[in-house]
Amino acid sequence: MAWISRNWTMIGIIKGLIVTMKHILQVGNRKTVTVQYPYERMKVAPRFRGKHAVDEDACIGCGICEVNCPNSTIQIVKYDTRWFPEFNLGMCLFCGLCVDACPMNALKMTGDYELADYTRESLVYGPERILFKKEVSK
Amino acid sequence: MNPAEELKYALPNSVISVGVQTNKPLAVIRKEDLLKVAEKVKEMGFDNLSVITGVDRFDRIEVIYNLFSYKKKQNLALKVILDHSSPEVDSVTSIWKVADWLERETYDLVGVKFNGHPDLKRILLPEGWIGHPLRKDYDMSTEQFVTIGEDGEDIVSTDGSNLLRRK
Amino acid sequence: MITNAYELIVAILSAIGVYDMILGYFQDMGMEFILKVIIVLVEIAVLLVFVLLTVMFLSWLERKMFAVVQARYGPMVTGPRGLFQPIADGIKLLSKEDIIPATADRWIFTLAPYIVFVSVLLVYIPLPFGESLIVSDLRVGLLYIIAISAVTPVSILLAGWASNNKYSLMGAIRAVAQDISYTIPLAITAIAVVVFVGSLSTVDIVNAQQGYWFGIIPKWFIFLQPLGFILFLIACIAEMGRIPFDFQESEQELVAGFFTEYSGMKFAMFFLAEYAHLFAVSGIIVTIFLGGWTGPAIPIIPIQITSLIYFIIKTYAVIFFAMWLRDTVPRVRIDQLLHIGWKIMIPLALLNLLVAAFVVTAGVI
Amino acid sequence: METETLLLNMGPVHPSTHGVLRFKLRMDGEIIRDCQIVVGYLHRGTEKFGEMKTYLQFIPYTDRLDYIAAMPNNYAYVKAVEELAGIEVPLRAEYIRVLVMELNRIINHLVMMGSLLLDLGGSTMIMYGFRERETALQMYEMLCGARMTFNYVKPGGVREDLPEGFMPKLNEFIKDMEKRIVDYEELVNGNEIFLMRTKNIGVISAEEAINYGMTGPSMRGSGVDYDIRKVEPYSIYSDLDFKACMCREGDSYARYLVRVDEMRESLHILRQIADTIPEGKTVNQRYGMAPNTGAPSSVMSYFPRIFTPAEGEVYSRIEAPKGELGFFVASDGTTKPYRVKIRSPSFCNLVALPKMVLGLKIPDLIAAFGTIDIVLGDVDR
Repeated sequence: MAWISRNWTMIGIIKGLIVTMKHILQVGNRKTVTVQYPYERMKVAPRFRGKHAVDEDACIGCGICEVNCPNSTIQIVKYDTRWFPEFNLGMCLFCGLCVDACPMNALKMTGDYELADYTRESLVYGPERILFKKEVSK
Repeated sequence: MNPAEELKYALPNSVISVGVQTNKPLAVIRKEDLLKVAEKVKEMGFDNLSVITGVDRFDRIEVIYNLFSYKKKQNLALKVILDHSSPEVDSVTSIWKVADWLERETYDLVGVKFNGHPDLKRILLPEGWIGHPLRKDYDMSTEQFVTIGEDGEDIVSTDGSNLLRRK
Repeated sequence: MITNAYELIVAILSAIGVYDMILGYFQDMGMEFILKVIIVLVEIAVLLVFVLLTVMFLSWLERKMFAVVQARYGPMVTGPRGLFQPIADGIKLLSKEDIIPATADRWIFTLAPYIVFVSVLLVYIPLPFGESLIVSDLRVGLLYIIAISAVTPVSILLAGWASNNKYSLMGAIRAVAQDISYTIPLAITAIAVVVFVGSLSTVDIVNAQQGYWFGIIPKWFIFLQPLGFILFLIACIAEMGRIPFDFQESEQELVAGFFTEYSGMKFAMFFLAEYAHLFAVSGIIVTIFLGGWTGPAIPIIPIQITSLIYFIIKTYAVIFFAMWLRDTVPRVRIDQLLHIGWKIMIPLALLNLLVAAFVVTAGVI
Repeated sequence: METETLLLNMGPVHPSTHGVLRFKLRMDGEIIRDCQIVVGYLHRGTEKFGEMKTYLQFIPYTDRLDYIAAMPNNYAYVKAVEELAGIEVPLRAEYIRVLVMELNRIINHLVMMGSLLLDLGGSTMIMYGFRERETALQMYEMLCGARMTFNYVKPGGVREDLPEGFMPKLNEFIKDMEKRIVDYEELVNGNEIFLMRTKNIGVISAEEAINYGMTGPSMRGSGVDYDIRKVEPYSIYSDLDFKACMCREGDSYARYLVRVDEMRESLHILRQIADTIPEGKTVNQRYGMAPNTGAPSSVMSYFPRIFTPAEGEVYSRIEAPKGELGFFVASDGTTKPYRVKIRSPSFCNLVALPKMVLGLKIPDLIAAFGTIDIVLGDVDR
């Protein structure tokens, strides 16, 4: 209470009002920083840890990623004739330990982060949804 | 002379042995004398109780008190060894207020009973939870379901009968 | 001389040359009063549409300004720059389930939001939007406004009590305490103006502010009573329950205050009332201290239109200030608010009244 | 007049409890006569996870403790493991660790300032705080690919070296931040209403603060000159020039001021690191996990080693943004810790809250609670 009687000039509030007014008038480099999400997206960094991708040629299906996963996200399943990891992204921590562990450098994490889905089952990303073929440079 | 040895010198009967906890002096205390030792230690300047850890070692339960002195900038760890079947030790709430929650947490997760604690009940888990999760023999396979009752009390069941939407 | 909106409508109809015809038609039937009722209904409809449009625009403006201050976009999707967002919100609120808690007092719970809205709407009656643009020039206009404002806390108390929720009740009690303690400085400061004017009629107050001192400074009461203006502004913001004085709904303490339990259309009513109140109170500030609809006359354009424009510009300036303040400051505490009200505002308001009375009696102005 | 006290249940779902905390308040009108805190609604059994996962696998879980500032959690656990196993860390890695931790301290204090002001009703500050936080989070994204759950600090080093373009961005951030802090101070510090709300609210004396186990900025607001970075320097803090910020009053405003000052100090540290960061390896190859970016031919040199620290136990603590964050790790010589105990600053700081708010009003409870700065993920673990 004493504060009001001592600071009746309200200099602090006026200072604050000036700060907000600066933003209203956009003085200085105070641009809008948010983005209109569904219409424009922020660019993710190259190291971004999003949905996994498995190099079809390099993967040997050894299961080291499965062992290293802290949350039992990965299971090795048979696809066509070979064994590939299957990711249950509903349980994934996106920690990147599987990528670190892959001895063949076949695993990577893409910048795909929009993974929300309607059912838990559709969050299980089998080999058909994560395999990719590395483009061979000529 | 490190604080553990100092303590041994001051209370030779209460301190069973002196050692190190990696880089901090450690004194193993007789469990009956914990309160006495705690008072002595507080006198020695250890005014901050950092943490109380309960460790289940199958045949025994260890409770470790990590202390720090703001005045002397020294560390000290106290250890008491309790029976596995009925782990009971005196509460140090009267000496360090922070022990209130730390002891409740240890009671909750490890199952150590602190005698003289003003309000010894579960803190992180709901009242009525079966078992103490950080015991090594805790049954991990049994699912337990928690809901909140009419008066805000916790209701725990193992078969999901208390859930609104039955499993 | 046209004095209110009723006469203005009659004058417009006569100017087009249809009034006599319509009047004759109704006189033939012997039901002249029906015409009067119809005209009054038209007035009400115009006012209601105006209030609703204002509320929509204000809620958009508030969000947009909030966003600009905080370096965000605000509503952008519905309509150009999100201008139709309030309509979308309204449709959403209308289509929501109207929940009445099981333990609530059903009748009072349902009634309260409507009392709030109606009591706010009634404030618009003696509000001069422009030269002769007034629903009714009451001779006790200012008293009427203060009296009607005092109905709002009653309905808030009803809402808070009927919800049967501790947060609602606390919010309602706070709202009542706040409104009671701030209506007094509000009234006393307004009386200081009345001392100058010698009339409680809002039209008279505006007319007293026409003209200029030294040919430049408009004869607004803000220049005559700067202290009174500040006190009145603070009291009005408290009366409206906006930050820094928004205890009735202080979200971080009382969840949503007295309308915690409300949803759907009833919530929309509180929402409407809040912004309608904002405009009405800003209009009152403009009327009493900022010269109302007065302003330099522009040739050719009829005074009714220019005065309306002046009034709206001034009102939005006050609203802008209220929003700007809301963006900047945190909320004071309830007991601090009461302290400020009783121990600072009221003595200062009395002092202000004393000085005003002295000035008038001494005949300085 | 005889009055009845009102039992008010604040939370677990309430706008200003920062998550799922529950206050059981006994109110006399608006005055708090008794305050009980109920926690545990966010308990996830992190300590049990620690016993079930290997040393490396547990690091991602520490991210989820204090999710506002996860890097110190990573580091605190890794530091305990390193002390237990006696692992050396290359100098550059230490510099990077301190860099990311101090950046996280700034983020934490920005969020704290914002949420405090939001609790008090001023909603602009949080957006300003989040605007600057966004820049920092983007830097984290460049660095380790995640914005909040980093999993970046590893035993023996850090996961990846600084990416290209990180240092210029850091310098820009430091320069920008200095201007912005002035903005915040103008917006908040002198604001009379803010002063009315926080001065002499939630006062706790130095002795009580120590006895109640408060640590970090909350305790330094009471005038205890104690900062683990100073008292028990870890990593490279002994080489850096900074001071432990302190205020004597012990009220909410003091606790707030300490944090504003700490942001300045952190910026100062960041500037020193940006100037002096050495070149070299970022990981101890013997223990650490190098990023898997090499050609398949170099498989074995990048293969992660499994830890088997010798039997023993360690309690290691750091100065996290919220206070003393300690990890007790006991090893039994296998690949998994025998016991992991987390001494979280939020949990211990919360003990003192009922003491602070007795006799105050609900709005004061919120002001005091906001300045203690807790995160429920850290309290409930």
